[in-house]
Amino acid sequence: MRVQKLFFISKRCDGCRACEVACLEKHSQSQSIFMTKMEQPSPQPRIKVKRPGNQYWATVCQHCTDSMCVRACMTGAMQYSPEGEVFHNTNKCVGCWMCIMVCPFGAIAPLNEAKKASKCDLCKDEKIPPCVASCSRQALFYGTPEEYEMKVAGD
Amino acid sequence: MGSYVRTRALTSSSEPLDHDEELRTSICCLCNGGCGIKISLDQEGKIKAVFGDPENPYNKGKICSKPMEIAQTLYGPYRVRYPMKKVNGTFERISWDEALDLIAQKYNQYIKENGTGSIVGITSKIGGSYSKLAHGIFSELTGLVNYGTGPICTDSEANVRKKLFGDGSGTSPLSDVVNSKILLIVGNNTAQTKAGQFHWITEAKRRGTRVVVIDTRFTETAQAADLFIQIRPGTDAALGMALLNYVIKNGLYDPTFVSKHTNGFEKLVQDVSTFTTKRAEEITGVPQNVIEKLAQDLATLKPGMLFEGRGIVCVNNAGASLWAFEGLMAILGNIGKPGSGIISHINNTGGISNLIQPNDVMKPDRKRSSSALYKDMEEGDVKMVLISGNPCATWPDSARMSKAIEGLDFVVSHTLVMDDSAVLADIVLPATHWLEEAGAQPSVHRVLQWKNKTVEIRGEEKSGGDFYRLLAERMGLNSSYFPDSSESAWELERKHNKNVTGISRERMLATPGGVHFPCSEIGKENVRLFANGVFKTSSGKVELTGVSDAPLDYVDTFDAPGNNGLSREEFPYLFSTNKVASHYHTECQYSDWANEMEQPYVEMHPLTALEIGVKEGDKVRVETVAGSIVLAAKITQSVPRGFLSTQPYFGLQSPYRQAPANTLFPVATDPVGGNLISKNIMCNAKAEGGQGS
Amino acid sequence: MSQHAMLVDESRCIGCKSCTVACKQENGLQTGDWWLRVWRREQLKDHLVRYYNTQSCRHCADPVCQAVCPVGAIQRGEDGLVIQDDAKCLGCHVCVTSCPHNAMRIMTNGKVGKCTLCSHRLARGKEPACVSVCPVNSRVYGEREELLLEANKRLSELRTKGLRVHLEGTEKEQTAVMYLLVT
Amino acid sequence: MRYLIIGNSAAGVFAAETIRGLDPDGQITMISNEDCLPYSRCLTSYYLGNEISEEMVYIRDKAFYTETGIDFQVGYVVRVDVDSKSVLLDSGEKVTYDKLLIATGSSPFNPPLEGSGIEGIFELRTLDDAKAVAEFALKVKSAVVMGAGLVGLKGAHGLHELGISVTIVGSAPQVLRHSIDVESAEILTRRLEEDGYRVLLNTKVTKVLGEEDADGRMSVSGVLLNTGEQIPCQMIIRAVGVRPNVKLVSDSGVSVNYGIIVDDEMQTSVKDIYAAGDVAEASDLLSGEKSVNAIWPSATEQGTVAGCNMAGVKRKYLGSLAVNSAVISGVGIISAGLVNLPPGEGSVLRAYEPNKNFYRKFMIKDGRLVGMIMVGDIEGAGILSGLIRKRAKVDPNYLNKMLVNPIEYPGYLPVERGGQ
Repeated sequence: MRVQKLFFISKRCDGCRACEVACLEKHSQSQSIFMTKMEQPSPQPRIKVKRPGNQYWATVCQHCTDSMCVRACMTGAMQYSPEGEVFHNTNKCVGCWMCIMVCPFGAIAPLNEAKKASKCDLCKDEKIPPCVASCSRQALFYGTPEEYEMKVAGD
Repeated sequence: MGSYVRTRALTSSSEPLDHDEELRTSICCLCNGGCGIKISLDQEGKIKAVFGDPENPYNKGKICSKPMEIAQTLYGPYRVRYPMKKVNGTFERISWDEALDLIAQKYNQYIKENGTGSIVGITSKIGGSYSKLAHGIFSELTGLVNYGTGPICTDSEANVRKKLFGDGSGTSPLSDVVNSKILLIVGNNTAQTKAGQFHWITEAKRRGTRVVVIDTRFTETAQAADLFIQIRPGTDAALGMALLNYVIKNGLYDPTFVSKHTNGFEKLVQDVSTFTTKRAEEITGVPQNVIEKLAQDLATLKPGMLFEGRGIVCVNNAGASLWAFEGLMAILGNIGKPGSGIISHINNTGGISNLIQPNDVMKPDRKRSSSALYKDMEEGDVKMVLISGNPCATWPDSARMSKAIEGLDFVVSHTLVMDDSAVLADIVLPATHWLEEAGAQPSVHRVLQWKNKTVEIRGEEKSGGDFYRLLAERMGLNSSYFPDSSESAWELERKHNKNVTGISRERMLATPGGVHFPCSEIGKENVRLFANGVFKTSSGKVELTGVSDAPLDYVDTFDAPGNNGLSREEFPYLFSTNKVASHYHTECQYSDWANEMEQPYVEMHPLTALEIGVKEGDKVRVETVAGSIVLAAKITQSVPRGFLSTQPYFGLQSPYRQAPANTLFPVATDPVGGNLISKNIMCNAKAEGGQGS
Repeated sequence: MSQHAMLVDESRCIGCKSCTVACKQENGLQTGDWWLRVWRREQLKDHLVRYYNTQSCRHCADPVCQAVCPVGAIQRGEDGLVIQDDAKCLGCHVCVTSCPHNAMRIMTNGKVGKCTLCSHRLARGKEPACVSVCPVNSRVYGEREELLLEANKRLSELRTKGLRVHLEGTEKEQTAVMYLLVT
Repeated sequence: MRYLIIGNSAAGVFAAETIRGLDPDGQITMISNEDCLPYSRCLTSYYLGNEISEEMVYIRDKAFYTETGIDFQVGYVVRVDVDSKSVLLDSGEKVTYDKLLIATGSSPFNPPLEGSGIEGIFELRTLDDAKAVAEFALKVKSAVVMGAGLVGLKGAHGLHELGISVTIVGSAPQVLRHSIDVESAEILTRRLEEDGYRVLLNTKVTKVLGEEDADGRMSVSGVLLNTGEQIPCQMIIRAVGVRPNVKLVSDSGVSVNYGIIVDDEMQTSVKDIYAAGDVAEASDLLSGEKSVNAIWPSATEQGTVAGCNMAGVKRKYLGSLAVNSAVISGVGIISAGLVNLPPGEGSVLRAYEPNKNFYRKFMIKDGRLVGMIMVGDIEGAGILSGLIRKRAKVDPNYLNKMLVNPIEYPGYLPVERGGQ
């Protein structure tokens, strides 16, 4: 099986940030969008929608095939799943920020209090990631590269 | 456990060819387009790449995807490499000697005990000119009756044309199209089926030829044409007859040609007299004014050409349609002149004569039609078949054909790959690919081009030529008749076939694009037939009504063989097949690339899909009186409502694991032309449940 | 300086996919990988308009893929060819989602791949493989100026026939691939 | 094919995994003088400071050698014999190879120091070192760390975590001389001092002072500085520098400069001998010159490239980029590329908020980002190191924006590129 990952299609994004909220809720202790902001330490969204210019851009882990973060991680916390996603074993993470130093997307955030790096884990326990489910513009596509090609590129 | 190195990502995804190696020249033998190809070989002598041959004047370096795909057919896992014998249901490797001895022994036994008619050949894919000649000699020596491509592909066309003009071949080369003013393409998607030669039609169009396509489907050819006439399925004859009627009524035909070169004009006039354009409009769905305009165009734009395809030949009322359209070309005087005539991929170079001493000839002791073959196989009249080809996928009612073959006493398959027919055989013999055999290849341009053997065989493959010669030896026949190489075979052919006498191997190789035939002596060649106005019928004239004793008549496709008597309620749709560019017959489906290019589907109109209740990609079960298969829906407005169409190539033993579309066609014959039908059968379609891929 | 370019004329394409296979063969692509794809398109206008949407790299003068590639694996060279370097590629697929022409392809090795305009063939004075096989001259390679004339000729011919077509890739001096598109 | 890998740290492990992936049947032997699973040297100070358990120091789990089918041997390679394609172990055993990877890393380099023979003087390189320090530290109240580089600071941090009062003695005018500039060093020094460290710069230890205990054993009692000051301590960690372990190739024909010189495929001057990691001198991404870039990401990358080429899959090393990430006294600091521009060359963008420990500096040359330092908020640092790596021209306006928030970099947006 090939890697399933998030594809962000910037021309479809209208910057509603629903993905961020969905991600926050999913990765919060309370599982409540009303409570998350009050949590300590406060959870961080792992997808961040920015508007650097006229278009939106989602900063999110691209699950690179030949990842710089995996090679830079000095603890072995960043590794590839058997399918090829890049996943982060927070137990092993010591917060050295080597991954942050190399990720060219800025998709890994430092959780300073916890001394752990934080990045998209594709919510493998869900059928599709909540950020994708919440995107009304279908600017996020979750699937294998083949599926992307058939459903988006060949569209 | 995860990993830290993804080695797959470390290897490069591309490896561009280097072009240092020598290129070998050959001719593609897939679709009779006669495209020149260049083959580059790797150090092991395997095909590395296939290019178009820029020096070949017929394709000028252009090729379709098929020749590029073939390397994978050659070296793929499905290829048969050595003789095999079925023992208790599984194949075991045996030697050629063993295989030949066994076949010879069985063959002689059946001739002795059951007569020559107990053995038939189903041989649509014998091989090149060498194999065909050897096969012909073998058949004459043993009284073997063969069913070649004719019954499933060309019979209607060849028979009608033979009766009209005295020769079953197309009368003009495709290259002549640049000289014509109007080109009528009927039921032919040449843009896909002969993609490598389609530039002739676009070139003609560029030079001002009006290209008119008559088809049920909005094909790629139609898309490139000046005019597309969408016609209801199976109503071509009505259109042809109305054109005849209109041309005659309005005096638009060529009176000089008609009086000097035709017989039976008056009878033809009578046959079509009631076929007004109004009536044709009701039947065909083509507006009266369009038909009339077309008739006028045909009368004013001269010379004009006709290019027919399987869409009109393999249908259940093909004979009448072909008769009407070819008759129309005749009365318009569009025969024998540059830029006129009929283009066809049937290009017989004619048969050999006076090769076998009369006392060595064995006559078949019974004759049976292609449709009777099924019954005779089932009832035990046929004991043994020699298969070269894949009848279990290419013949109609494939399931019945498979069952019939399985039930025979002894089946031999001389085959390239382990296909649907080979798995049923008792003896499977490895055949050479056309790149592994030299020979003269005729094409749609009515030329013969010589191709050398391009690649060495890598297993124990033998060509049909070698196989039939060796078999004849084992059977104790006079094997001295047989040539022992492609080159000597061609010399023999030239000696005994005056159509090619003037075409030596050297001449073919020295002439770019090859030599036009017939060519009875060196120095001469005939680009098109009947240029002298003399036809090959006994009268020397076009026999306008000689096709049949009965009058030229239109039969509705729903009342024609295969469909007559069926309930429209039970089978509300029509099912047909169409070819695509990536496949040719069943050969290409064993290639990885073809596999990537093309997946089985059934085309249907959006409203038909709505009726059936399926969406794009959903599985559809198509049922006919003969059987049912499941295909993925492809929704397109390029087919009319109520009409379903799929590709005919796939087989259950192929990588596609798809039941052949021919499973759906009952055994029925076009009464006028004689073709087994493989289009326009009444069917029903239902959603199969489950989503498609 | 004379510039070479390729013209892709969608209106002529007959969907035989020769180019796709030729590309695959020439560049030794793995099963499942493509640099050039042909998609069938159908539109209901006054009647059914069908055309083939061919997707391959246009070698833009100002390539988006080059801009977005975080490691500089995609570079437009002096010769105007936009070339992707497999060794540098991370396989992040940002170029894939950013390319306005859907020309970047995800390969089975997880990285991306793209048309090189058969630079290895060009170096030998040959035209790209897809051009060499195209039976209907839907793909043409040659002098940019001549191709522009040819493209404009085809454009006006098609327009007189009532087709809605437009030409892309002419505005920039060095865009290597022009597209005649059916709209 | 017999692959021999000397060294089982970052470069060796990544090379072994790469070879195994590309050549499932090859015979891989790894030789190390440490009898343990591969571990991360960078984590030894965390272990020392009791921040992580020993188990977490290992970068591969117990099944590593068996699952990957690697024959692991303990031994110290004395010499490489190019002619017979073999290496000689200190045990006298010879091991032959078809392809050899030297990934022996580096060792602390200690200049002569008066009084250095006595108990209480440590290095901090290996796990065993860390274990020894940790054990000794139990009876220690104060310590001196010689060297204000990354190893020194991290070692100091480890000791500090154990409640020991630490004095850092550095000969340079700033801490982390090779990785950051003066301003950011000032922030760090201040933070260290706030946390209770004593940081002495421009200072050298000239003599180790010892005292004899009841058993007559000499142990450390303090150090004498060149300033004349005496600092009492019970323990010294020497972290003044490291040298590549190149001894095994001396006189073998393998070209050595500072480290072992390798080409773009990580091959040394001798065919079939490769080198990677801290021992290798590979080309630098920015200057193109050969240099040793002893950091984890370079080691793994070089190991991967070496592994590919050893297994017959051609792959080029793209060049090392000097990058560093550290957390000193809770302040994250990341630098990449050049940390100082030679006077008169290029321009510098700077943002500095001393009271927030926030500092950013971008070095720009010919419109390209060639170096950066981020102190404090380091989110998005990779975008900047990526831009350095990519060597793309960047609009100065964007750089100004990124000085505030690097994640706002618009270069990925199709319409916003190139600064037109």
